[in-house]
Amino acid sequence: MAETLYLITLFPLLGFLINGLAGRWLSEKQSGYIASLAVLGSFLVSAQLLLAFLALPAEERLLTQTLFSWIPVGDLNIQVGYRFDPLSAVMALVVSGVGLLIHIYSIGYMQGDPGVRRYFSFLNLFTFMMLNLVLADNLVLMFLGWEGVGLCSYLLIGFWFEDEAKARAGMKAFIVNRIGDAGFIVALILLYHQFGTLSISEIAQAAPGAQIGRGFFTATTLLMFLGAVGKSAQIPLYVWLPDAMAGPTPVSALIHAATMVTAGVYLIARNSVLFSLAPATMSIVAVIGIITAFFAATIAITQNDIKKVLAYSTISQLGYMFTAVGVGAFSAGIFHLMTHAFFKGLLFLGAGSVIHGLKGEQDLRSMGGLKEQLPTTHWTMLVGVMAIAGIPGLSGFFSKDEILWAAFSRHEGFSWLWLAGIVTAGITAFYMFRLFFRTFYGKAAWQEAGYQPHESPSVMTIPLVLLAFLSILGGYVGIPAALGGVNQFHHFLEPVLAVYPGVGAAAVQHPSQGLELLLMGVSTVVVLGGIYYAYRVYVQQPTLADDLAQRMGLLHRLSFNKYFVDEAYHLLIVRPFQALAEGLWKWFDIQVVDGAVNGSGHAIARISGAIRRIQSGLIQHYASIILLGVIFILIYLYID
Amino acid sequence: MSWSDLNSTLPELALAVTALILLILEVVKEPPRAQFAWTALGGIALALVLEFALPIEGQFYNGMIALDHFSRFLNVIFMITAAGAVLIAVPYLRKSLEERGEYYALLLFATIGMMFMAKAHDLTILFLGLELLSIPLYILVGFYRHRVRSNEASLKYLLLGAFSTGFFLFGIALLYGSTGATHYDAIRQAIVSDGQLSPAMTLAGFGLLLVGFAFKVALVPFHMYAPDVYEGAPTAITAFLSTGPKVAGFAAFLKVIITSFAVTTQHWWGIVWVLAALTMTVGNVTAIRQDNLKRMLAFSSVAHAGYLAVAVLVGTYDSAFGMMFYLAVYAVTTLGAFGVVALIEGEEETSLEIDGYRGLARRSPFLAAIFTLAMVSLAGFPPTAGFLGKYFVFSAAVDTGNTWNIWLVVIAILNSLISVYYYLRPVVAMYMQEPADETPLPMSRVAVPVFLVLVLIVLGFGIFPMMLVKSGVAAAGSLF
Amino acid sequence: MTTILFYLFSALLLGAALFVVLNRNPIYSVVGLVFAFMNLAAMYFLLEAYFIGVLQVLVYAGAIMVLFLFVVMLLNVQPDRPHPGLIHPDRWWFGIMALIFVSLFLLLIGQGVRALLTSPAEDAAGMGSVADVGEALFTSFLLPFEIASLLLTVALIGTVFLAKKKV
Amino acid sequence: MVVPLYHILAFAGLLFTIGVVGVLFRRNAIIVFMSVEIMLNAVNLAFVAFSRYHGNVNGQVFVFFIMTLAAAEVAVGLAIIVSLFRNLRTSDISEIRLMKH
Repeated sequence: MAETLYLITLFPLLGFLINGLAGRWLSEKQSGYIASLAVLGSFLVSAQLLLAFLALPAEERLLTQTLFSWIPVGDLNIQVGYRFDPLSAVMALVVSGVGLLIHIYSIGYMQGDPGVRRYFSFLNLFTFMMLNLVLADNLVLMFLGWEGVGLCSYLLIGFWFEDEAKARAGMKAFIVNRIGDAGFIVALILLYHQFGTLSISEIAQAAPGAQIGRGFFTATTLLMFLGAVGKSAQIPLYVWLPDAMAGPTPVSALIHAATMVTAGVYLIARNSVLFSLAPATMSIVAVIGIITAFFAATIAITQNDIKKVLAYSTISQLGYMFTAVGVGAFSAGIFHLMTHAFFKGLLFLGAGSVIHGLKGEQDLRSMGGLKEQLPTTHWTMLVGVMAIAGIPGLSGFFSKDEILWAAFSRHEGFSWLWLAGIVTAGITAFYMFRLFFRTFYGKAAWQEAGYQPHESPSVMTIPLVLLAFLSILGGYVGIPAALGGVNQFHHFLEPVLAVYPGVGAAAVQHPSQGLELLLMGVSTVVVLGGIYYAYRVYVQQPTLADDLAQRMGLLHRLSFNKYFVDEAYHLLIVRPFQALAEGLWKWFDIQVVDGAVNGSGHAIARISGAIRRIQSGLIQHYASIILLGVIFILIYLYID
Repeated sequence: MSWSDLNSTLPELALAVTALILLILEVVKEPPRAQFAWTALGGIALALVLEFALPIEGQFYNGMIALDHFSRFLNVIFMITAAGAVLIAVPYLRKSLEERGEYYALLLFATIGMMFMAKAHDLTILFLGLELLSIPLYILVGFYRHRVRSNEASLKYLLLGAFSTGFFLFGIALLYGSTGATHYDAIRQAIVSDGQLSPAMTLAGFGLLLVGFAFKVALVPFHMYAPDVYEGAPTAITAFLSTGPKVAGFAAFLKVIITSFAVTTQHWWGIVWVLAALTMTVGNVTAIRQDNLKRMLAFSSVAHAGYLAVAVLVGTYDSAFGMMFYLAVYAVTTLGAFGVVALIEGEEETSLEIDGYRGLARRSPFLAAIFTLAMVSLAGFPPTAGFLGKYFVFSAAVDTGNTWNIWLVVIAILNSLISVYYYLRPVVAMYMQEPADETPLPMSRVAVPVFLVLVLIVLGFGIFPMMLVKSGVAAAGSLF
Repeated sequence: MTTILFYLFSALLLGAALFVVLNRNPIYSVVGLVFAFMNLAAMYFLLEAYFIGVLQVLVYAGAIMVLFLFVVMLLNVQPDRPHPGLIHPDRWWFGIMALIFVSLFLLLIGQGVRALLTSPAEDAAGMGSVADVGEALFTSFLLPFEIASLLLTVALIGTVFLAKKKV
Repeated sequence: MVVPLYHILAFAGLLFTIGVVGVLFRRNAIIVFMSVEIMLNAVNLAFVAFSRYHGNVNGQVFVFFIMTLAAAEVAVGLAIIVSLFRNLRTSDISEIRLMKH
């Protein structure tokens, strides 16, 4: 059975190679079909393996396949291989399944774009990298996938980077992510140094019994979490994700909603053993998660770009997932990851369909009343917003409430996590329905702009419908005990996840049923309240929206301007960095040579002038820098 | 002198004779002069055969040179580099109608210089090898006599090179004065047994010696010449300039430090630490702002010098091995990257800006793919050999357990992550942007072997590194 | 007597060198440098390095400086124009750096090296003869000697190539 | 002759520094080059003094090689200056800087 494991990643790699090398001889359609078929292959293999799994007893559900040994020198031996267990099975299915639908959708969406072959080849490459990330049994291979998806993301955004401003945004995304990745690498080095291996399972086996101080685990997990924060766009490294929306919408759906950005959550779940040994890190994860969830949700309320709303919503939902893994409910986090992939993929694709229908318009204020023109998009989007809002019976309800319950039942003064979660759920319901109403109901603002909206072709709507079904049904694999279910999802993942002392996993098994039901009721009421408020503001009395904005004054302005975080970043990080780069660059620059400084007698001007004039193609300046270096060396030796 | 002495320098002799033959051919032959390159390659091949045919180890010429796995490993790198530079030069020189025998002859002389630097076991040979490398390079940088940029680069290189040589020589003088010797082993002996005139003088001598090396390998703040010289030199020479002297400089630096000055590490490690940190940071941060590919790669090579300085600082067996691996990969990758730049370059030094690379994937898929591979390896992505090189060097530093070393590695990692940005810029331009004109780029077949070697080493040794690892380990072993 | 002579030559040497560096006229600089090298040769004689002293006169003061003079004449180099203002602002910094450098150098070297020149090698007089140096050159320093010959070959090729007018 | 070794080294150091000052101060490439020669001669002086002190001829042999280098370097350097002069009609290095930033 294990022999077929490599096929999962091989198919997308082949797709990438075919489209990348032979793309010029393929028609647009053929290129899209090949790419989709490649992902379909991965999906079928994963599904077949999963089905085989279900027939096995829980403890036998593990497949490994070593492809080859890399650098077998001395004590360093890196086995490049894959590991298929319940956790990676779920991830592989989500990646290939949702990925498949998005590939198919792209055939319609990208029609007529000159770069379509390139687009599909990179989409396949991304899928390949992402599958490597989730299937890796070794942190090095995982890191390869981790960097690879970032690279593809950058390339696919870069696709649309025609102008300087967007290119600069791309640079921002890039550098922000590098900060996180540095954390990951340093964690790898520390782990290798300590355990002498980078195999995930070997580390997981060795860690609990090892005679190592808590500080080590706290440090390594914090560093890993830094990587996760960057990749999954959490506070404080989230600013890049909204900018990444410059890419085409299916890319946003696949990379920036359903798969890549959830890699951080997966990283923590995959290394749940390490994280369980570091309670301090766990608390930080939970706190950062919930703050991000709340914070991003409040920004989403006032955004007018449909994709930006969804981007902030993604950040917020990722915050939920981090809260879940932070309180030790790893399976709940993965559960939400999965349902989120369904409904957020659906929402992005739906938004793409709207944008497609309006010839690229993304501003909510130019939409409205599109219900008639885009019927399929309308009702599938309805399912999506209901699912993300957490209407009982849809997938988002089950996963979100499991997280809230886990947060609530963790008695270490963490009930406020639950409270914040509930409030965020209400806000989420409000802004998602705001988006929904402003798009499909109310005044048809697009008429003034002269658009002729039309429903998308069936190659785009069929994935929408399928995702809508998944958004409804996806939750039923994990019905909590309080509602009479057995939470099969949790039991399926249980063997590969650590049990975090405290509540977390244990609470799911022995709930005080009445309390859990009560909490569900509360959250449902809050959510319905949010929806009703959105209905009143945006459908019943559209003027209310402006009143509200005025009455909220400062708050509205803060939210609308995303709390000025971008500006702050620009001022505190990007600007100094650019200034440094520019400074060093100017340093060599000649322009100021004899001008400004010559006449002035000011000492300061002279010093800065001297620094600036060290610049410059002039041999004397270079020689004087060499002399400075010599002086430094001699001073060091003298002091020593 | 005995026969074994003569044998120990046969490869150098073969190159020298080939160079002289080339000079004669230059006078005799009429254009077209394709034979020049083949003659030079034949000489290099002969030298390579001789290098392996004579399995000799030990010290020769009264201890002036030492032959071992270390010198053999590096000599192979040097000869591959020289052969690559010859192959790149063929199409490049044809563009400017400057196909001349002197070019190849000087290239071979410079190669002899590098080989002596790696073989040197006495400061006299080190000094002469360094100069035999430098003086041909001064001339080659100014090879385009009619281009002012080439003249200017040559003058800058020569004046600053001579300036730093002054410090280097004063360093040797002080070492000689303090220890009474120029032989590596004798210097160590004098330091260990405290037969020095004054320990402070020895250290000052070492400090000034370091200036010479730092200049040659372009460590900040001794790097200022590098971008200007790299930009002004003919691109085929830039390819050689950014690899040969750097590899030779680092190899000789490492050997001197490990054989002679290992015991004094506690007195000077801070200097190398600061230089390494400065070098990688300045190199990377400045490279981000460069639009000219030659300048960008110049700063990139400065940054790589910073990473390599980490290996020198650590100075353990592991780090020496890491450096051997790194040097081999770095040489081939950088040579290939500049080779692509040289082939793409238009007749009057056009197409050197990043805009010239727009849509290259469509105009020449092969060159674009090679360039991408080189960039990915320089950036240190797995599974390329560039990643392994960094990995070996950095993990050797971490393994010492020294906090300062670990901090340096953290700085290095941050830097190499930032560097990814500018390495990907040409890749994005090549694959993601539309070309200004669609005409396919004519591709010279002569340079293809260079690129195949690049693929072989970057991917082959990236995925199956054992062969290179074994020879690297043997080379590092000779130093201890 | 010889001691006094040595200090005298040193003073002249430093003075001549300063003159080379600080006067504006290139021709004067070349002549000043020849004078400085002559002084240096005299110091080599006093240090009993006769062979090197002879070489200093023949190679440096003779061949090399004539080459300089020749190029100065050939290019018809004019005296440096004075800068606007009395002294170029950068020169202050350069001067201060040079001062720091030389004081550091003297401080570092000064640690422990108070030995008299004559102390250990009293009996080695005469080792600077042509015979002694020549013997070393062709026995233990044979390989460096050969490399030096390559170096001169390279210089020859380069000079001809670079300075030739037509290819 | 009774001269402390330290004094000769100090002379060599001062001479070297004068050379450095020349490199830094002068704008004419030829004079800069001459200043480099002064630096090399300072090194030679140190070598000869050490050779005398150690009673060991190696230092003088090294000086011989430095002179060889100086000759080679001067020949090549002046050739470069001449070829630059042909193109630019100047040997003033403050006017020779196309490449910067």
